[in-house]
Amino acid sequence: MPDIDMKTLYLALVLAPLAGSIIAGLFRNQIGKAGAHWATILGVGLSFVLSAYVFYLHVFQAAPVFNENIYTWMVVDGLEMHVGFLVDNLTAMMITVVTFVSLMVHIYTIGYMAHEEGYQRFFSYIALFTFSMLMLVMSNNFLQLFFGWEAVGLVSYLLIGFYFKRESAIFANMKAFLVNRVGDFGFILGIAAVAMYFGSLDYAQVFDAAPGKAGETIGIWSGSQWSLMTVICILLFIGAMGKSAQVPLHVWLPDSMEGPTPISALIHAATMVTAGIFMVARMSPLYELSETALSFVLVIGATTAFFMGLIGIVQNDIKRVIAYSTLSQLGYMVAALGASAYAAGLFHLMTHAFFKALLFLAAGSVIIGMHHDQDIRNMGGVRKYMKITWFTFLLGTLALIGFPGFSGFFSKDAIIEAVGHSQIAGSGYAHWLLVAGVFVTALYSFRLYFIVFHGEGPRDEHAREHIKESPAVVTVPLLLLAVPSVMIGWMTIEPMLFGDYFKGVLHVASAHDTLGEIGEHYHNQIGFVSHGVMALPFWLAMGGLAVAFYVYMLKPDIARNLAIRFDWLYGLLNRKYGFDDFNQAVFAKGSLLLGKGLWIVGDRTLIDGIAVNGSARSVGVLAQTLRWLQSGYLYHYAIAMILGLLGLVYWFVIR
Amino acid sequence: MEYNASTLLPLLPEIVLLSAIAVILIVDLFLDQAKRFFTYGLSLAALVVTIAAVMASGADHSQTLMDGAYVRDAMSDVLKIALLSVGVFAFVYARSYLLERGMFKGEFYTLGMLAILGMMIMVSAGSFLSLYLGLELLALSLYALVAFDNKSKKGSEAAMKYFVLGALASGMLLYGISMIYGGTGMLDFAGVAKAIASGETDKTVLTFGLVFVLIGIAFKFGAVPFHMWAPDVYEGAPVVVTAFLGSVPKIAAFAMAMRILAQGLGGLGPEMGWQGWQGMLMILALLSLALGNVVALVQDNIKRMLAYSTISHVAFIFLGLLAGPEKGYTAAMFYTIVYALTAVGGFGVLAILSRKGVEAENIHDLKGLNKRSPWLALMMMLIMFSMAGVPPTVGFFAKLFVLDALVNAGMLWLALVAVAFSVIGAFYYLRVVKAIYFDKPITQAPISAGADAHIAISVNGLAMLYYGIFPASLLALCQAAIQSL
Amino acid sequence: MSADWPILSAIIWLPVLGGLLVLFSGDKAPNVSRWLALAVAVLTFLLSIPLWTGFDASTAAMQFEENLPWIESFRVNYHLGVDGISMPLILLTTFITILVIIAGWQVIQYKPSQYMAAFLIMEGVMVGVFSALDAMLFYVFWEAMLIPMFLIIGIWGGPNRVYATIKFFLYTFLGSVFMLVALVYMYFQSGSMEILGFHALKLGLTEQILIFLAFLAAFAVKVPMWPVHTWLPDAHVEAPTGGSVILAAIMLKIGGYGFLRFSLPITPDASNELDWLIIAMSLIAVVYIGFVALVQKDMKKLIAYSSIAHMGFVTLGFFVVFMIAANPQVQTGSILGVQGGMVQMVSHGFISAAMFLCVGVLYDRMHSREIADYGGVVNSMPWFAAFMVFFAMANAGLPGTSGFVGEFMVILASFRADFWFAFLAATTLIVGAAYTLWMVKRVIFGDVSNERVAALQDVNKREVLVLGSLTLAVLALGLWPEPLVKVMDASITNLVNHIAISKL
Amino acid sequence: MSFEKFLFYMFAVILLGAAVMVVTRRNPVHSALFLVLVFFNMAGIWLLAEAEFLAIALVLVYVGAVMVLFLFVIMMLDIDLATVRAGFVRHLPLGMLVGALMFMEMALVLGPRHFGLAKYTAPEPAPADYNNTAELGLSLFSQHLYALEVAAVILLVAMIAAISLTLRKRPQTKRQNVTEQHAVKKKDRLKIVTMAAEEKG
Amino acid sequence: MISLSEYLILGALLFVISVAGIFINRKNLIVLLMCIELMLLAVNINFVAFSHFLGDVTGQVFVFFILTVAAAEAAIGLAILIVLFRNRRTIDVDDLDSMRG
Repeated sequence: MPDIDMKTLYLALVLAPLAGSIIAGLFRNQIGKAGAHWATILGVGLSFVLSAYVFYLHVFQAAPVFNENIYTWMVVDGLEMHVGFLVDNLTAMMITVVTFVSLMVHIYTIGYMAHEEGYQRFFSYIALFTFSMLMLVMSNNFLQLFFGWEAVGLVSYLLIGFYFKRESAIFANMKAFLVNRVGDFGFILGIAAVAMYFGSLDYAQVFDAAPGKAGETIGIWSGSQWSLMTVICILLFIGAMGKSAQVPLHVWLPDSMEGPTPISALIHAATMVTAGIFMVARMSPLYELSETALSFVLVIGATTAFFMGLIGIVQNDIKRVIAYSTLSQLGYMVAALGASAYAAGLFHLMTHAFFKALLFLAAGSVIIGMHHDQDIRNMGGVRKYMKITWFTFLLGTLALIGFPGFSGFFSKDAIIEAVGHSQIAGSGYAHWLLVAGVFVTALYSFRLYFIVFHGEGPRDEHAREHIKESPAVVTVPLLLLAVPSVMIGWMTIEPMLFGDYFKGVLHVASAHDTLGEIGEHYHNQIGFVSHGVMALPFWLAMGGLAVAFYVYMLKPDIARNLAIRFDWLYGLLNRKYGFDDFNQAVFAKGSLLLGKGLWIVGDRTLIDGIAVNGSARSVGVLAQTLRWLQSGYLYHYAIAMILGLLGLVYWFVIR
Repeated sequence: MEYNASTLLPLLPEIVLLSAIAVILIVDLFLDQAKRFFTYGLSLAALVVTIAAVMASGADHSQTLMDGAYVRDAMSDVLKIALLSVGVFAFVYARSYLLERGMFKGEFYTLGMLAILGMMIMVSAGSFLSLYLGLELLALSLYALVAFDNKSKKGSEAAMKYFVLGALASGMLLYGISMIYGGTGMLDFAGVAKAIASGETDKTVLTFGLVFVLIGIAFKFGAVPFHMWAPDVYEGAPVVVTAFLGSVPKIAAFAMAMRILAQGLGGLGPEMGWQGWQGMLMILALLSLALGNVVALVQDNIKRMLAYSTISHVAFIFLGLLAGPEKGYTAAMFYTIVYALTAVGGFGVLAILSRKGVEAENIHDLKGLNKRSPWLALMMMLIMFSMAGVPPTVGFFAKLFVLDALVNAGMLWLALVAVAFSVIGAFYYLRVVKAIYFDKPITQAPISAGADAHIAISVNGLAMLYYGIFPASLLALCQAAIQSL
Repeated sequence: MSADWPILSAIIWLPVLGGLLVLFSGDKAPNVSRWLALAVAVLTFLLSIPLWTGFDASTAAMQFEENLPWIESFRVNYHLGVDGISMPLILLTTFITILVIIAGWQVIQYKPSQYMAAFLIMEGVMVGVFSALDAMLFYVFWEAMLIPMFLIIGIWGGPNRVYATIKFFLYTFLGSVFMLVALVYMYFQSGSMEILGFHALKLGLTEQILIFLAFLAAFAVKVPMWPVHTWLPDAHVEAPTGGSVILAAIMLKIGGYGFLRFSLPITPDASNELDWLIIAMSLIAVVYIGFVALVQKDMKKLIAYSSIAHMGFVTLGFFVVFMIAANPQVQTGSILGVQGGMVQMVSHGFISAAMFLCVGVLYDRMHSREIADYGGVVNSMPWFAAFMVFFAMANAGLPGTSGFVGEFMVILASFRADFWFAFLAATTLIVGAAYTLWMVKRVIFGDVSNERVAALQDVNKREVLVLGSLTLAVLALGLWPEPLVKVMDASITNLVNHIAISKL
Repeated sequence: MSFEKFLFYMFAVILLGAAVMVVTRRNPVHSALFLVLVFFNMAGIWLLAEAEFLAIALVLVYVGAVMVLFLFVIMMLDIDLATVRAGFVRHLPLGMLVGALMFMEMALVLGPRHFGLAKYTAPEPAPADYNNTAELGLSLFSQHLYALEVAAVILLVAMIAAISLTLRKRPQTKRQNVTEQHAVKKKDRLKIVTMAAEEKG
Repeated sequence: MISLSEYLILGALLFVISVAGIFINRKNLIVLLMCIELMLLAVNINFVAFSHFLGDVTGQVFVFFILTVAAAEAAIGLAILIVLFRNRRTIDVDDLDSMRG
């Protein structure tokens, strides 16, 4: 296939959603609701088809890596900055996942948003998001990566604040943007470091040159030298922490649930939040050169995975439970990266994209049924009313807890194994947290499941009467997503984890090759499953399921008693370890206080008050004083002249 | 010396003007009030003809006539034309003002022309004697003009103060002249200069005399601490008289300074460094800069404010003078002419705005002028910005040339002090602009001045802009004038 | 290379004369003066386009030169010319002026002819500043700018306009007179007022430092840099929308331009010696001012403070050059910083103009700039909200908008000088986003806060035209800065090479 | 001490004493008269300095004309003498201090160091046929003709100024107006007034 | 012999007295005018003395003109005085303070 065609193809792939977005956004009044969703669905659909084709080319035709610049953004001081595409196996996988989930969400939205204001606007946003995300994953350089990075952040901002009349929504979107900006702050410094030491922002050039720079150091505090790679990797990872919501920059993600559910599925579960994982995997040639950075990544990831999961247990908002679950799962992925099991991280990224999108959309379906009530304490017995939703949700939940055979099982197990094999600092800590996390995952997942779908039915009379299954535009995407949620792991574990699908894309130093070690014992899927069933994580998952069943189905009082008994723990979890309170008190209030102080003391008092107006005032006082000399009396005037004479004679003649 | 047509020709301007004065004096006697404008027209014609006479009778080389009493050189020509032209403006602004107040008398113009004659004599003075006489001719006319509104309490008070202090100053000047005469035995500038150059003179005596002479000059300019008359006289005199005495005499004062300091006592100047008149001018300039700019800030009466502003402008002229020959003198001359033109315009606007019974002299009288007459407002603004030294008005170049001269003379610090004070100075000019443009008018009374005054103010205001954009011609004139010395 | 016809003179004097014409057209038929003003502005813009199209980007030499004697005996010439540094700023000026004229179309009812005339005259004068190659000509234009701006703020400004405009005038006047003395000093040294001659002038270190400080006084006030920035918030708050736009979009740039045209090339050693000072002031501007902006209650004040912070990037970019040169680890990056500063200037010209126009749109309807008076504007003005959010994002430096480009380049460059410079500069990513978005949140989003907001009319066609063209500009520059960078490249490379050579 | 010197000191002492009286007298008439005394003594001193013409002129012009003018004005203005003196002594010390300072400064320069006989030897007395007036006149009308002309103009100014300042057109004074007289017409002179006939009551 | 210095000192004394008279006297304007006459006289001594010692008649010529001018000055001064008196009914120096500052 000639190259030029591929370039056109990729351009079309990327621009189709953008076109849809622009049409839906700028001409919203002209095209109406249907016009908007058709324009965007066609755009994203085209993208998906093309992505699938690209994926096909890469998987089955072993298509060569495509790395070309589209146009030169700028060339300055020898530093070339381009907009261009790098399409390899990793990219192919990502664009397929992104466009697929996006397409599903588009379709789903027709039903979900049917009666909402701003219908066209919503479609415009999500199509724009698809474009941005594609730009991000298809980038062949750091600059464009950052473009996409911020663009998805922007759309996320717009969508979290979609219900702009709701104070909590517009607070959440600002918070999300700002917390992400903290990450970007590190990210841009990382890019600056790359630009400085590599003289290029192009992936290929940077990765080629990276081994040669492994020994270089950078002076940050005067006197102390840091390993260059460590600094770059940690700075870049700070960006990932923001986007992928890792502790302590995770605070925005739960709040982002203020946005409509479809985008929770698309942006805050399946795609955007995984950009960090994608980025680190993309940068594997760099990360492999710094064990310190890897340790850092590992510890952060594991911490997020376990502790955020714990919070999920006490949440009562259906979307927030899933949000904390997302945080926890992102932690797993990051931990995999830290253990150099990039493939495992990506694998989990993919599986998670499907089953988490499924869970969110199913939850959205429940929310539709509950007439936009999201409190699980008001739900119950939904199973009876919404069969498809119930069924797909259950599949998603099983995938999430890693029930053997389901997609999540393969990816999560691989991660735990890989971390267990890792030798770098912090891997022991991480391993135990991840293993414990399995129990937590099962516990909160089934707590949610039982409370929502089993039991007596919605508490509210009115809700109970009106609850019914969602329309086909909602349920069809659920079904379509359920398929990969169940199957994809089984289908792809071999090439992705132990095959050479990511060969040449991901670089793993031989000392870190944890997946390689696991791969030595790997034979086939069945073997993997049977091995997994014997291992601790499986039993922990089952244990979690059992506890959830016991506590929430059989003895609901226990939960209440435990909450009272361990109210310090419950309170801690309920307050999300106090991160929000701390940020609000220290960063938000502190900034305002600092700003006010600088303004009032610095600008108004010192500069304006004393320096500017003060000097004007003192000149005024001086003027009034001197003015008094002009007394109006002739003899004073004469004396002034005489004194002038005396002074001059004294100074120039006598002296 | 022989007196014949060729030796008297260089005196033609003075002769023409004096003859005209005599004629107008007599003609005026036979005019009744309704035909008084005839005097006005004749006076303007006299000034214009005199300008023509200056131009016509000029020679391309310096001439010294009347046994050294009279000097005709390029500088004298330029300055004479300048003071005659500025005088024309002052006369035009005066007409309707005087008419409305029943003060439209021929004596105003006669005295004004006599003052101008005195100044021409000063400008062409070749000896201390003719300079002194010219000065007195000027001074006596001005005393009378200040008290011209003889029913005004302020006017007569101002005239009295001006008179007493003026006499004191001229006493000191004379005392100084006597010392210089004693020290050198000469009264003509060339002789004095030669005597000083010979090195046989007693420098102490001469410096002693110099101090007194300098006070005479400083008084005429209104430099601190010999400025005390200025605010009161500016305020007390009728505004048209202020327009005259606040502008034209500065040119004569400059000539006086040049003749005495540069030509006569050059040997006590730059050669002696800060011990000579350079140092004295510096002290006076610094004091004037500080006091003029600062006290002007708190004035509500524009005439008083402009008096203080004059003091600060004088400082700049002094800075030019002390910055030494050629560049410095050129700069000072440029500054003086520009200042005279600017000041007459400023007071002219006040004269135009004055109505019967109401003297427009407080800043609030200018409020909302932009609503009453945008054109007049624009002219006043140009004049104010020119005084503040903001480009593209000519006042900027005046300041620039002085700064350049200072830097050239190695007195960078003086330049810095000067610009720092001119920033303070900018404030009070801005106050005027602020009143004109930003405030609401307190009166809607129509502006009653005649077309002549409006034309004059337009020419005057636009000259600020014209010379601000094309200062080359005026600068070249000044350069040629200074080089002719 | 000299132009076949005096194009620069045309761009300077057409608006000035046009302005006078508008002035004389009077207020009896205000529409006549409006259309006349617009015609002049558009014509000027069209005239300025050949500057871009006919520009030879491969050379650092001055182009479209004109040189006539002006004051011969003072050796001052009417010398005009542009290079890659000044040319984009001229186009920015002619472009923004059109928008200002349109924006003031209906809002200005009091003496519209004087208003339009003031802006046209200012346009000519500002172009003059950018194209003057004679220091005295530069200074005359530089100061002449003050007068129309003084009047614009004072006549059409808010309630506290007198204080603000006098503060503005005196602040800037104070700064520039010291520059004047420095110019005169160099004139004395070099015997001419040619700026390019000054570049080649040999100066001792003490001399250079004094001259540098004198220039700093002028340019720092204009930019404005902390701590001489306090005139700006006052001036902006009181100025009419058009005044704020010109002030922010162009007049501030003149300070930055001054650094490039005067400070750096004339006193390279002093700049090298004192770069720590400028960098410190710039970083304080970025961080300190960012926090101050956070607590502003007045929209215009907030944007004014944000302008100061953004201009901090400009000066930072210009002066990290020396630190980069001193850093043994890198050889390149100097050009990046200066380029970044320039791009930031152009971009800020668009964005700040847009932000002030947005506030103007609101102010025209509600006559309030208080953030607290608004809330939920998006409900009644959805299109306007879209513009406002877009420009806010650009202000926060979102990639894809022009706001990102300059900041990015400067951060990249300052990283080469010192990690902590980049660190502090990059805090703007957070703080800048915080104050901008918080304002957007309080003004645009939320439920309708009061009846007046509910009654707001969305943007009309004129406003869409103005804001839309700025949107395009912001996007174009953000998505493809290469053309701009390329135009400036030769000149800036030349500049950086020039300042690398010590004059001592 | 020579006779000349004696005369000089006598004149000088009286002159200074009279000058002090001029300044300090409460009654301006007294001051004026002391001023006359000053003039006379000054004339004496000038005679010693062989400036005969000026000495005579001083007596003639000043004593004869200017002082009369002063006295005339003093008499004309009705000045309340009671208030004239108040507060005089209060300012005397300051005046004396400044005066003393000033004199000291001047004396330092004017003393013998710069102007003593060693530097300026006393000139020989002029020969008997020396005519001061003639020499002065010669100089005045040849060398200083220009100055003389200017002086004439100054006197003219003094006249114009004095007249224009003090001339008051009082409404009650009757003045002849030549132009008006010429321009007069018959109907201006004769005014026919028609009146209604009075009714007899 | 009378030295030049003695003439000059006399002149100086007279000058000082007259100048002091100007600012000591706070009541009567007429005396001020007389002081001015005295001052000019003091200057005249200088000129006469110098003329005498230099053997140069020009000094005396100058005195001649000073006398002329002084007379003219006196005339104008008195005229102003009269105008002032008519307007204010006083010639008290202390009362001349309507303008200040």
